[in-house]
Amino acid sequence: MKKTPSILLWILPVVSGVLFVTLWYAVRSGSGLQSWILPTPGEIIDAAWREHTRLLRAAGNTMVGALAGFLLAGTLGFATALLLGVSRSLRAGLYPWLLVLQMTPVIVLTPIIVLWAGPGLPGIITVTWLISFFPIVANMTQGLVSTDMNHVALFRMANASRLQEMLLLRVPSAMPYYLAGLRIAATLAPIGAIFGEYMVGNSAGGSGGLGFLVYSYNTQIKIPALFATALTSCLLGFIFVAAVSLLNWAVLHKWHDSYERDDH
Amino acid sequence: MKKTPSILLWILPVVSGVLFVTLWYAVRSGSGLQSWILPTPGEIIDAAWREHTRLLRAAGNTMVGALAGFLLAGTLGFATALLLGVSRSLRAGLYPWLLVLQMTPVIVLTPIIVLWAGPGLPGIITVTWLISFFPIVANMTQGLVSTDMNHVALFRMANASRLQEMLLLRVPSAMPYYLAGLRIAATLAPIGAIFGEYMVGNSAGGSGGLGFLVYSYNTQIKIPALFATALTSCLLGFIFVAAVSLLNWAVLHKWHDSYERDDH
Amino acid sequence: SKQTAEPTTTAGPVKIKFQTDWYPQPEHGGYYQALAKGYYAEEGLDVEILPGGPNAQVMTSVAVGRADLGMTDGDDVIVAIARGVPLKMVGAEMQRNPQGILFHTEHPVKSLKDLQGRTLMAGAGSTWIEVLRKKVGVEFNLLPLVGDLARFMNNTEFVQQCFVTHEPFFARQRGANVGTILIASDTYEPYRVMFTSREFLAKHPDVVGKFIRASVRGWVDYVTGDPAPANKLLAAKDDTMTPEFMAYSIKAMNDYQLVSGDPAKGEFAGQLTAARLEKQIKLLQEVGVLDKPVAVEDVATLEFIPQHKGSRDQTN
Amino acid sequence: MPLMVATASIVQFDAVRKRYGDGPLVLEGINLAVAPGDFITLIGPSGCGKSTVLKLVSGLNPASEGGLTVLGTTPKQARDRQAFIFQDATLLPWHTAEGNTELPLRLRGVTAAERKAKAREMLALVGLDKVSGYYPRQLSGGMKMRVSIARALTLAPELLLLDEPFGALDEMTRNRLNEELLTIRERSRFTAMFVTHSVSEAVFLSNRILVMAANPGRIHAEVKVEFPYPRRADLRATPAFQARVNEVSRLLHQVELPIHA
Amino acid sequence: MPLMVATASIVQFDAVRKRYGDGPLVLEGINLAVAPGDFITLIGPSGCGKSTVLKLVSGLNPASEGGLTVLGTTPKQARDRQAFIFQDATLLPWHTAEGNTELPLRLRGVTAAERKAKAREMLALVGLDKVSGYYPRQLSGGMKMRVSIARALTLAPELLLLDEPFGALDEMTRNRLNEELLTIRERSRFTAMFVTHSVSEAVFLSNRILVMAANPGRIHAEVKVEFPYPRRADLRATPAFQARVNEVSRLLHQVELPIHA
Ligand SMILES: Nc1ncnc2c1ncn2[C@@H]1O[C@H](COP(=O)(O)OP(=O)(O)OP(=O)(O)O)[C@@H](O)[C@H]1O
Ligand SMILES: Nc1ncnc2c1ncn2[C@@H]1O[C@H](COP(=O)(O)OP(=O)(O)OP(=O)(O)O)[C@@H](O)[C@H]1O
Ligand SMILES: [Mg+2]
Ligand SMILES: [Mg+2]
Repeated sequence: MKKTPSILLWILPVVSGVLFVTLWYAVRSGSGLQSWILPTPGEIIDAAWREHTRLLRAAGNTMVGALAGFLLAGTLGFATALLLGVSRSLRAGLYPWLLVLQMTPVIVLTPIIVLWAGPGLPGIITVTWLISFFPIVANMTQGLVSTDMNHVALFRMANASRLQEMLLLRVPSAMPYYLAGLRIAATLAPIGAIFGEYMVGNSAGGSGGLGFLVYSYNTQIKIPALFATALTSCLLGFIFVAAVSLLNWAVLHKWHDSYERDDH
Repeated sequence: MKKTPSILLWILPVVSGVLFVTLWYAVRSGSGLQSWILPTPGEIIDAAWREHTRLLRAAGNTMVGALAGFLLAGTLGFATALLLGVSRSLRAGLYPWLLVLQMTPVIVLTPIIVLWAGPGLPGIITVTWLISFFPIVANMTQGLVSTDMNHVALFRMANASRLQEMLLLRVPSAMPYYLAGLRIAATLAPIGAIFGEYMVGNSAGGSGGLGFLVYSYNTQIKIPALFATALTSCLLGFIFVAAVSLLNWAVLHKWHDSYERDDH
Repeated sequence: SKQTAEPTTTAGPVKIKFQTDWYPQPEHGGYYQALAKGYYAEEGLDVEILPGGPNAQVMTSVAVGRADLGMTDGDDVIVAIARGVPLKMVGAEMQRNPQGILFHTEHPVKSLKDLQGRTLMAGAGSTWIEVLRKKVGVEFNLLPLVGDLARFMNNTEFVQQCFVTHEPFFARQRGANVGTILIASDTYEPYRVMFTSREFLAKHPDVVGKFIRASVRGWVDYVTGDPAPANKLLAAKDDTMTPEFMAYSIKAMNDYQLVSGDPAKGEFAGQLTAARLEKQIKLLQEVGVLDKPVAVEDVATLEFIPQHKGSRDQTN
Repeated sequence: MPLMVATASIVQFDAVRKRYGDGPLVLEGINLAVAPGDFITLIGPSGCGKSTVLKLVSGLNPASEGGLTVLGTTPKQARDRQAFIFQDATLLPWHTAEGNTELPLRLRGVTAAERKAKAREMLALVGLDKVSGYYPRQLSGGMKMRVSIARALTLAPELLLLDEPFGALDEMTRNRLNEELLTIRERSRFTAMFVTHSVSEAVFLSNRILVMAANPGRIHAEVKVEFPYPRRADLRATPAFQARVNEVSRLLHQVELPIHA
Repeated sequence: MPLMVATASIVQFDAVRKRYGDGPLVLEGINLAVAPGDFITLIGPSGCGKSTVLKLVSGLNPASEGGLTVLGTTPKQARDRQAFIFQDATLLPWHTAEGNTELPLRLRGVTAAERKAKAREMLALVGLDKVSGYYPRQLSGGMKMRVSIARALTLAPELLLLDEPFGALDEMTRNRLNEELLTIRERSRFTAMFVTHSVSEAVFLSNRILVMAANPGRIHAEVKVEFPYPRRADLRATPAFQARVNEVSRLLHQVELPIHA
C-alpha cells in the first residue's frame, strides 16, 4: 500500500461524502422519486433537527442496550472461542450448537427470551448479543487455529500448559481476527438493539429507543424522520466502530504487519 | 491441538446432541414451561413430519433467495474488499459509506428495495445480500492489509503491478480471513432470506418461504410447527456452512497452518 | 410510472392489479369472491390480486404504479395523502377496522378504559394508540407487536392487538378462554378502504368505478351468501387455512357488522361519508398524527360509492 | 557405532526410521546413544535429516518406527528438561527482544523481577542489551537468532538441542558465542545435540561428530574429538585441531559427492 | 574509497545516512560507487547494516539523507533490472517449490510452459528437482533457501542483491553454488552486491570486499581481490587466496573487537 499523506485520509471521506450527497440529489430528481420514498439529505437533516429531542432520548436508550449487548458479545465471544480453541473435540461437540443458536430466527426465540431475560432492556440486550455474538466466535476461532506452527512448537518445547499456549500464544496471534470480528459486531450492535426493541422492547418509563421511533415513523409515514432515525443509528454505530478501530490500533500497531509502513 | 481420533469427531456431536436434548427435556419439565413457549424435541419432530410437504416447499423457496443472496454477497464482498485493499485512499473514501449501508436498519430501505429490486424474490435476494455482505468485506479487507511485509517486499522487488500484488499475493494470503467471513455469511444467508421474506416478500404464486410459515404458524399458535420451521432453517444453514467448510479445506489444507498436523 | 390498464377501446378485458395488505386470508374474501364468481369479468376486468405480507408497502406499490389499486387501513391512507403521497380513497372495504384487543377472560377488558396500567402488545405508532392515550385518556405499557401469540398464551394478564376476525379463533382452538373488544368506537371509527393513485384515477375513472362495483358486490356476497368459491381460492393460496377458521372469520365480520356497517346509522357496504372522513381527519390532527389539515376532497372521492339500494339489488 | 547401556543414555535411538505422512523415507535405521555430558554434532548435506533428528528427540515429531528414549523416558515427557534452539529464530512478533527472551521463564512461573534480570543477563551475553526493547521486525537477521539463543539459555536444561544457531552470525560473534556456550556448559553440565554446517565449529565444540548422508538420511560415520574440556580459543590454531577438521571434511566429501553427481 | 564517474556507476551512494523512523542512526556517511561487472561483498558484524544497504539499493527502504542512484536512476525505477535474494527465504506458503521458483517469471508474463522449463532448470541447479512439488512447510531450512536462490536466478538481472544466500547450506553445497553463481555470471554478466559472513566465500566470489563497522554502520575498509574471472574451485587452495582471506579477517578483527569489549 502506497503511503498516503495523512491529510488525504481526512479529506477523502469528505470528498466521497460530497459525491454521495450529489448522487443522492441526482437520483431524487432524475428518477422522479418523491420525498416519501427517498427524502433528500436536506429534508432528513431538517427532520432530525425538528425531532432532535426525541431522537436523542431514543438514541440514549438504544445505546444502553447496544453497548451492553456488544460488550457481552465481545467477552462471551472471546471466552467461547477459547473453549472451542482448546480442543478439536470440544469444537466438534459445541460448534454445531452454536450454529443452531446463530441460525434460529430470533422471532422463534422471542417468547423464551422474554420469559427468561424479561422484556425491555434485558431482552433487548439478549437479542443484541445473539446477533453480534457469532461473528466474533467464528473469527476468533479461525484465528486461534491459524497460529504459526513454529510458534506452537516453541511453546510445546517450553512445556507450556494448554492454558499458557492458549493465553500467551494463540490469543495474541489471533488478535487481528478477533478485532475483525469485533468490528463486524460493532456495526451489528446498534441495529441489533433496534431489532431487539422491535422484538422484545417495551415502552415503559419512556424507555423507547430508536426501534420504537422506526416503527412509529414508519407507520405514520414520516419518512424524513425515519431516515433521520436511521442516520442516528449510523452515528451510534460509528461510535462503536471508532472504539474498535482505536482498540485495533492499540493492540496491533507495534508489531502487526497491517500497521507496517514500508517507508520509514 | 492434540490429535483426536477421527471417529471421536463424529461421535462427539452426537454425544453433545444427546446431552442437549436431555437438557431440553429437563428445562421443559423443570421450569413448568408449556408447549407453546418451548415444545419438546419430540413434539417438534412430530410437527416437522406432519408438515413436511409444506416445510420442504417453503425451504425450497427460501433456499433460492438465500443462495442467490449468499453468492452475491460472496462475490461482491470479495470485489469490494479488493477495491478497498487497493489503496488507503479508496479505503478512507469508501469504508464509511459501506458502514452506513451496513448500519442502516433494513426497514428504512425496504420501500427503496421494493421499488428498485421489486418485491418478492429480487427484494428477498437484496435483503439477504445486504445482511451477509459486510462480514465478508470487513474480514477480507483485514486479510488484505495483514499480508506479510516480507512477501510484499518480494513482489515489490519483482516489479509486480498493483494488480498482481493484489491477485497473486494479498488475495491468497487473505484466504483464511475471507473464508471466515464466508462462514459468517453462510449462517446469515438463510435467516437473511427469512427476514427478507418478512420485509419485502409476498406469497405470490406459491412462493411463500419459511418466513411466511413462521408468520402463519405464529399467528395460528402452532408452536411445534414453528420450531420445526426454525429447525428447517438451521438445516438450510448447515448446507451453506458445510459448503464453506469444504471450500475452506480445498483452499487451505495443503499449506495453511490451521491444517497442520504436528504428528505425521 | 407505468400503468397496466389499457384503454378500453379494444376488445377483451382490461388487465389490472390489485394489491392487498397481507397474505391471502378471509379478510380479503370479498375480492376473491368477486374473482371466483366472475363479477370482475362481468365488468370487463381481468383482476390480478397481489398478496401482501408484513411489510407489504401497499401504498407505495400503488403510488408508483406497480399495482393499480390497493386496500389498507383508512387512516393510514389519510396520513399518507397528507404527507404528499398521490393517492385517493375510492371506496370502503369495511365500515370498521377489524382491529381489536384480545384478552383472557380471567382478566377481561370490558371497555377500552380497562387498559389503564396494563401491558399491551401492539403496533407502535398506530393511530388508535395515540387516540387511546390522548382522547380516551388511558395510559398503558406498550410492547411491540411481533406476531407471536406464545407470550399471550403463557400469561393470562397479557393483552394484545388482534383482528377480531383472526387470532381469537386460534387462541380458543388452543384452549384459552379469550374475549375481544373492537377498538373502533364512536370516538374513533376507522374505515378499511380501497384506494388508487391520482394518476390512475384521472386516466381510468371508469375502471375504478367498475372495480369498486364488482368488489363491493363480492364482499356482500362473501359475508351473506355462500363463501365457498372465495374460500376455495384462499385455501389454494395458503393451505394452512382451514374451513373452520374461515367460517369463524366470516361470522366475526357479520357479528361486528364490519362489512355492512350499522344499518341503524344508515351505513352500508362500500360507503364512505364526507362527514365521517372529516371527523377522522380532525381526530388525527388532535392526537398529533397529522401536523397539518387536509381536505376531504383531497383524500377521497365519493363518486364511486355504490348506492345502498343498488348494492342490495346486485346481491339478489 | 558405539552402543552404550540404555539406562545410562541421555538419548537412545534404536533402529529409528522416519517418514512424514506417506512421503519418502527421511531417516533410515538410526542407532545412536548419547551419553551424559556428550556434545554431539550432526553435520551433513542440506535436507539429509539433521533437523528431523532433533525434532524426534524433542518429541515435536514422532518416529515412524524403532525405539527412542530421551532422559530415560519418552521424548515428550522429557521436555521440561530440554531446550531447543530452532533453525528459524521463531520470535513472537508481539514481544520485544526482552519479552521473547524471558518467555520460557514466564511459562515456568518465574517472578517478573527474576526473569527480567535473567533475560537482561542473557541478552548482554549475546550482545543485545542495548536493543532489548526492540520488536522482532526491528532486528537484523543475526540479532533475531541471538535473541533466540538468549531465550534458550535462560533455562538450565539437561539436554540442549541446537539447530544451526550460529549460521547467521559473523565469524567473530560466532566464535565468541562458541566459547560462551562451552563456558556455560562448564557451569551447568548439559548434554548437547548440535547441528551446524561449519566443520571447524563442530570440531571446536563437540566430543563426537556424526557425519550424516542423505536419501534417505542416515549416519555415515562418527568422529571422536578427544580434546579435553574446557577448550580455549587457541585450540583452533593447533595442528591436531586442523587434522580433525580435515578428517571430517573428507568424510563429508564422501557423503556429498553422490548427491550432486 | 574509490570514487568513479557517477554516470558509469551501477550503484552510487553519496554521503548516505539512514535511520528507521526516529530510531538511532543505522548507516552513516556511506560513499560507494559500484562499477558495471563488480562483484561487491559486504562483510561485518551482525547488525552493522549490511541488509540495510541492500534494502536501500533495492528501494524497499528510502535513504534518510544523501544521494543514491541505481542503474542511473532511482532505486525504485531500477527495480525491473534488479533481483534480490532476501536473508529469509520468503517463500509463499501456498505455492510449491516450483510455483515459488517461477513466480518472478509469472509476474513478467512469461508463458506457463516457458517458465515451467526455466523453473525446473533452476531447481535442478540447486539440487531440488526431485522435490519441486513440495510445499515450503515440507522443505528443510537449507532447501527453502535454495528455492529462493533458484527463484532469483530465473530472471536475468543486471544487478543482483544477495543477502547471505548460502548461510544455511553445508560447505559442499555452498562451494558448488558459489561456483555455479560465477558460471552464470560469465554468461549473463550481472553486477552483484553480496552479503556473507564467510570470509573465504567473500574472497572467492568478489572483486571488491567492503568491511563494515557497526554503531553506526559505516564502511571501514575496502579490499580488492584481483584474481581474474572465471575463477575455478582450486583457487581456494592457493596461497594468494589465503593471503586475501587473512587480510579480510584481520580487518574484521579491527571492527569487531570494540563491540564486545
Ligand atoms: N513437515 C515435513 N513434511 C514432509 N517432509 C518434510 C517435512 N520436514 C522435513 N521434510 C523432509 O525431510 C527431509 C529432511 O529434512 P530436515 O529438515 O531434517 O533436513 P536438514 O538436514 O535439517 O536440512 P537443512 O540443513 O537444509 O536444514 C527433507 O527432504 C525434507 O523435505
Ligand atoms: N525495520 C527496522 N526498524 C528499526 N530498526 C531496524 C529495522 N531494520 C533494521 N533495523 C536496525 O538496523 C540495524 C542494522 O540492521 P541490518 O538488518 O541492516 O543488519 P545486518 O548487518 O544485516 O545484520 P545481520 O548480519 O545480523 O543480518 C540494526 O541495529 C537493526 O536493529
Ligand atoms: Mg535443518
Ligand atoms: Mg542482515
